[in-house]
Amino acid sequence: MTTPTTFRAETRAWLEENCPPAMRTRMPEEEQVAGGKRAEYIRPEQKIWLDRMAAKGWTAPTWPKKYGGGGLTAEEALILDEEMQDLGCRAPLRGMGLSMLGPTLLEYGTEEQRQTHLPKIISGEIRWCQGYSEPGSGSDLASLSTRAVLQGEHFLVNGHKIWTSNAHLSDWIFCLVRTDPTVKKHDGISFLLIDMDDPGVRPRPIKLISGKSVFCETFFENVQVPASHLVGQLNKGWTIAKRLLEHERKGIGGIGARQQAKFELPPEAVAKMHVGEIDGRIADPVIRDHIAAYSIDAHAFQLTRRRAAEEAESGAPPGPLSAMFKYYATELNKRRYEMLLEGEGFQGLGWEGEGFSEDELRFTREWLRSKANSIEGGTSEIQLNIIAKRVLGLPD
Amino acid sequence: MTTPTTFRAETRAWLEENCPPAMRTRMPEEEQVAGGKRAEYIRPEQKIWLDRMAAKGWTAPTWPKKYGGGGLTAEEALILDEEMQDLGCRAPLRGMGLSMLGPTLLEYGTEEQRQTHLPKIISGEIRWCQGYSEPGSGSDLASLSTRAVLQGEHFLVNGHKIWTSNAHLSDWIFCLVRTDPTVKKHDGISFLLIDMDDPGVRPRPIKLISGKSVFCETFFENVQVPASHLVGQLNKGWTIAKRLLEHERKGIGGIGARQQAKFELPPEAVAKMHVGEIDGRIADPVIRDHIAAYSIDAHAFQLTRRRAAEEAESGAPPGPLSAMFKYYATELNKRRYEMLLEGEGFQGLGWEGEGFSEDELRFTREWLRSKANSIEGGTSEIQLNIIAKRVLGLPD
Amino acid sequence: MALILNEEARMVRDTALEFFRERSPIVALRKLRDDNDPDGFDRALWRQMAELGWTGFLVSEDHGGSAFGLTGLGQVMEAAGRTLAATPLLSTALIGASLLELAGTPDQKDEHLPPLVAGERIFALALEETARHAPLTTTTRADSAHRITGTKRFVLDGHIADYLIVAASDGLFLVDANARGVTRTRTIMVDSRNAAIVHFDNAQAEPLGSLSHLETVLDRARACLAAEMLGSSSEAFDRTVQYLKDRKQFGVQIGTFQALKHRAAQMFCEIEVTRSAVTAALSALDENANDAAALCSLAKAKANDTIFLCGNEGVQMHGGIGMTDEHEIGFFLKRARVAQATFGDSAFHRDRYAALMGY
Amino acid sequence: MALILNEEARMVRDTALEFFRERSPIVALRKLRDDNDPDGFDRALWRQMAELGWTGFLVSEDHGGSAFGLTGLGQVMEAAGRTLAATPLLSTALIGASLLELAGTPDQKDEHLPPLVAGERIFALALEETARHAPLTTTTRADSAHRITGTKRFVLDGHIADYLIVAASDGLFLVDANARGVTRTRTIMVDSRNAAIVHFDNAQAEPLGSLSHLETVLDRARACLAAEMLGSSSEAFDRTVQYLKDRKQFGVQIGTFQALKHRAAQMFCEIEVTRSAVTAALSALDENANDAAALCSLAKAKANDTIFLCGNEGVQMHGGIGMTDEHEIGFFLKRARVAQATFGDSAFHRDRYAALMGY
Repeated sequence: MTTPTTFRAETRAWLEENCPPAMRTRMPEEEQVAGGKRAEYIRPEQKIWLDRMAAKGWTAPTWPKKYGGGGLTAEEALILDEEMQDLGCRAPLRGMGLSMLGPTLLEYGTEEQRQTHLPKIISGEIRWCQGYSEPGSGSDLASLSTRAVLQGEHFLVNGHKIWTSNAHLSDWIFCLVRTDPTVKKHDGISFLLIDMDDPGVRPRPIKLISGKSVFCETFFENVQVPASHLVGQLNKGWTIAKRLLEHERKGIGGIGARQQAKFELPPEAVAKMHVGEIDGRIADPVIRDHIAAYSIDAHAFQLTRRRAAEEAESGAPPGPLSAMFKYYATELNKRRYEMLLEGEGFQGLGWEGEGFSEDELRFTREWLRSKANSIEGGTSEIQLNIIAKRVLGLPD
Repeated sequence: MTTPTTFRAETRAWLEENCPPAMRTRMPEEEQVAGGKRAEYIRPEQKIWLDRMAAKGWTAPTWPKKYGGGGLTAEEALILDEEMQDLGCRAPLRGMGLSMLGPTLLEYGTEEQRQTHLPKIISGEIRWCQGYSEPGSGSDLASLSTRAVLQGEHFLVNGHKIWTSNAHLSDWIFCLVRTDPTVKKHDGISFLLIDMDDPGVRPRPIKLISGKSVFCETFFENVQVPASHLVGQLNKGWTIAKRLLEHERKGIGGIGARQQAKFELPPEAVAKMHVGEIDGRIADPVIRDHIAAYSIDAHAFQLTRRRAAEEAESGAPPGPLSAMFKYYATELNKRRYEMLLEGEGFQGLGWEGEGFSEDELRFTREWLRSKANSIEGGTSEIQLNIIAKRVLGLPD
Repeated sequence: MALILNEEARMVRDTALEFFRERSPIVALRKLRDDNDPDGFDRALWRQMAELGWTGFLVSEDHGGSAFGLTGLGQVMEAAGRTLAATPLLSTALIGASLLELAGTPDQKDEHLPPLVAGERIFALALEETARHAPLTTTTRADSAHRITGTKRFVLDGHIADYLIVAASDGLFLVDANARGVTRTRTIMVDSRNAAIVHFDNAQAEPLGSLSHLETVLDRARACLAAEMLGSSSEAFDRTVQYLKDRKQFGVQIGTFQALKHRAAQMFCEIEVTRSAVTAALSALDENANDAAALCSLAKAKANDTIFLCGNEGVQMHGGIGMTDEHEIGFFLKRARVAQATFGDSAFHRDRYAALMGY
Repeated sequence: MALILNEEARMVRDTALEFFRERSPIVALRKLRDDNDPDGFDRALWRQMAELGWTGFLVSEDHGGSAFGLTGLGQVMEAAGRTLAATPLLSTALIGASLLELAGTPDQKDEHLPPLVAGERIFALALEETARHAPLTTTTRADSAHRITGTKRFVLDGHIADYLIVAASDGLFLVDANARGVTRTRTIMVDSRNAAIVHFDNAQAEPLGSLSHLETVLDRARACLAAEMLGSSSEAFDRTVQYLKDRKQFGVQIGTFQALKHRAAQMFCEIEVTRSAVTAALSALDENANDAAALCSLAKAKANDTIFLCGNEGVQMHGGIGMTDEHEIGFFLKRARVAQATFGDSAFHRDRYAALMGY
């Protein structure tokens, strides 16, 4: 067995040799790699980097080797992460397959389901999206009404999902569907894997206030899904759904962590640029005070994520504290963009075209996009409900 | 009829002639005059000033002349108030008779009750206190359990009230009592006037965190109350109670207004003293910014009280907007003391004895006392509930 | 200082509310945006506004106006704020008219005010040079022949203006926007309203009085912009409260949830105190009161914080649907950011308020 | 930097929690206050603490200590914070011991450290001269014969100290608290803890090294005070959550009200992130890490804001009963105010943090 020190040294050497220089730069949103059949690689290095990492299983460092994962311990995975951050390596692959479905299949899937899907997630061959919310079921997710009726060897699925992230670019979708409408709402839900090649599945992009379309509405019309694509037991999908949400919250709670902080302009740098500096300090003491207040909270939160990582036994599921991370991380990220725009002054008000730098325009869009952080993956209000109930034990 | 201009001139002249110089100074808490049989006048001018104002009915400027009130219009009362503020005249008399019971008797009392009680309130002869809350009935006031049983010509009262302000110094108490325990909680409450000379009424002062005892617990043991002391109809006391609460909120909403702003040290002056100044400005820009943020809110709120006064038709009852005034005024007052203590630094941490000025010690006590502002007279949470329900029409 | 509107001002308000609701709902702004409209505003609408007399509220009767005053114009702007109408009210009816009235020569007034009142001539104030509101510092200068050189940014309505009023180090100047040496670049803003960067390279100008008028007019602009922001805040809030009543989750209206109720009640309070500050500032300006400047900073600071609150809570309480471009609530959030920065953000006005109050 | 406690530190924490809960509950502070106890602390309790080794956590083994370190002392202080125990931990076990260890001569260490560790000698730092924490400015001075003249205020444990450590313009000095020329006036503080004003009038002193050690020791004090404040915040919060479960109004536990739930959940989050900051600061000090100073300002700034929140929300959520002297929740509010001001309020530490971070 390698010691942590050896592992760190070996990892470092491997990364230095294998991570192309172009993949050690700030990653614009449009250069994020999410894989799938329709993946487009703006730069050839993206694909090279993905393939090299996937070959080692390091797109999914802690997943078992038998499915193509890295088989690392939690400690080794942390070392890999730290070394990648230190070198500024981009994440070779992202997506809901890695962050949500994979851990769920590892916990609840059949061996066949794992063997079918995990390797393709790890390699980036298949891109997944999430079919949870519906127009009438947002915070009250369990009230969902998309129907799946078991007919022999198939489910027949009809319904309408919303906020299916990048559904138009995805190959498969994991869905919550109602399989028994006659019982209490939590007791009639199942968790299905659906191939989006079926012509009955129609995603339609939604334009956001940021001008981007990262979400879709997705319509299901008489979609036939093999019964073997059911994860867990029939009508027991809610348990799986909640666990998957914990993974989602934990993922969102890591906002900023994975964003290669190395390449990000911190609010203080932006303020220095636009407000000016005196003796190396932001010239306006009030703006400086606001930024320090934000940065202190952000720093303390970053330490809290580290503390939680140290506390967590390897492989332990995220649990209700994930609600705290989701809540705090998203509220912080919104504050961060408010700070950035406050620092930029008039230069933070541009939408497109002349008069603004690329970063300035990007910040404006990202500022608007950040407003969704406290809505998607369970609103801040839902997270606070969860903390109150499940952590503090306050009564319903 | 006198014009407003004439009224202002005459009022000014009368005040200048009749308000003793000693009554144009900052009024320490212990020099507030609340009247009653046990009243003690630290300075003779307090009694002279009270008697002169009472003789004109100006302790209750808008109450009808026939009860000894001033008979002024709302506009004239505002002019009187402005001129008193301008000269720095102390309020000659304060208390729950003037601010709460009087308006309630004018709306709901019998002619006999008005003739009996209003003149003695106006003259300061009788001091009143309020018997509303009970240990088990705070925000949920209507759940009160102090019982009054009608036996022939008398009610027999037994129970336990709390937060009866200065009950140990008061002569009479107006009380909410349960007269029918068999119906819905709001439908079995009556409003009674009780003479505290009865030996069955026992007030016991409560020491607050500020070290002062302005509230009592009051115990009622087989107290006999003549049936004629019932205000309004039997079991219809809740309507009266709610209206009286509106008067209370409106009164509390005026915090700061009547505090003779003229003599108060504003937070900026305190900050200049302890933080220092540069070119006439508070030396620390961050503290300056905090104080300006508070002062802007306080100023905007003061304008809102004026606007509401202008909007109100004379004599119109306060209504649900009183909840906003109560909420905003008390939260502001708490902030004001936080600002003061922030400005004072170490000098804001004294309790008694050497090392601190009188003002500094007073501010510390008042800071602690201010924490009750958002609890007494209905908590801030209750006020927000009222606004949401009765102003915004949000559903239960 | 009057804190309630008189009969005339109420009539103006009611007319304006109906006008914008009917002729310039938010869909009009969306259309200007999606069509990449080169003007960025609706000239026909502007002429109708002129016909209603709003362009002449700050112009004397001698020049075709009504001198109705700031309180009246504030009502119009508050109504415009409710539908986020993109108009040159601020640049032209307020700033242009005010500077010409206060600083213009009789000839300048005769030449410019009648077409301004008629809605046929647009003005823009070329003021800012840095990324933040800094009215007292300018490096733009005029030579002895009144030729202007310098660069101005965030010039509201700059690219559609017929005349530019330039704040230079030695006074105010009037420049034909199409004169030689003037280069205008429209900037596309997040609120889909008009602004431009304007370069002056020895552009011929004529003097328009001293810089001393600038602060007076900026205070007018701050108060009226605060009125517009109050309108936008109120509308965002009203829509949000309605959504809390309409949207059901967990089998009940989401407006039954106490945490949302309390936040809504707090927003209500903030809007109410902002309204008082705005009304007081407008009234103080009309009366030339001593505390007008402090009240204008008060109004702008409160309006800034309140529109921030209402825009953000509006989107959050609308949930996912509030994040879509299709829904209108997001337009308020975008407008909020630009309005907050215009003519002084909250920190600027807190500092100015403190200075005016003697600390 | 370790963010979780090792086995030894956990044992210290558990021992300390039990110790203070049993031997110094809040009623002990109340008694000291109500009896106008001249010492303002319990000497017997202090000796028991010494027996447990806590006074020697920052003292080397040569002088009877264990050099267990800041993380250990932080656990003790956090536990003390839970019951608001009034002890000379900060003045003596932390500041006194640290300054003697870092700045003392071998003779001074030999003379003072053993009785300090034994709980038989109390030290106090005479630092502040103005109304705000300003460690770098002092007008107190020593003449060539080491005679001190000046006035110090807010000297924690000043009136019970056996020796005073004085920050003068030309270095640190050790003064016998009963020496001629030393006048001590105990000040009665809102938190019922000990402080004094100390006048020095040509009081004989001996040098205790340069001022350069002061900042190091102040950072230790800030981190450990932050640990104490974390304990107080946690306890106030726990009691408040319990009250939300116990108190019934409208026929239900008030903890069912969503607005209170959300505020409680937000407090929980703030306490959690404060805990991380405190643990990181203590660990960084123990490791002499480069970022220790920034982490100490981080910890104190967060602890300030969190104890403010928990103290105020604690009283508000307890309602009327929370305003009574009889109930203990108000003691947290009072302690919060003093602790916030001690060794730098939030504005001080935000500014320092920004400076250390390069802006």
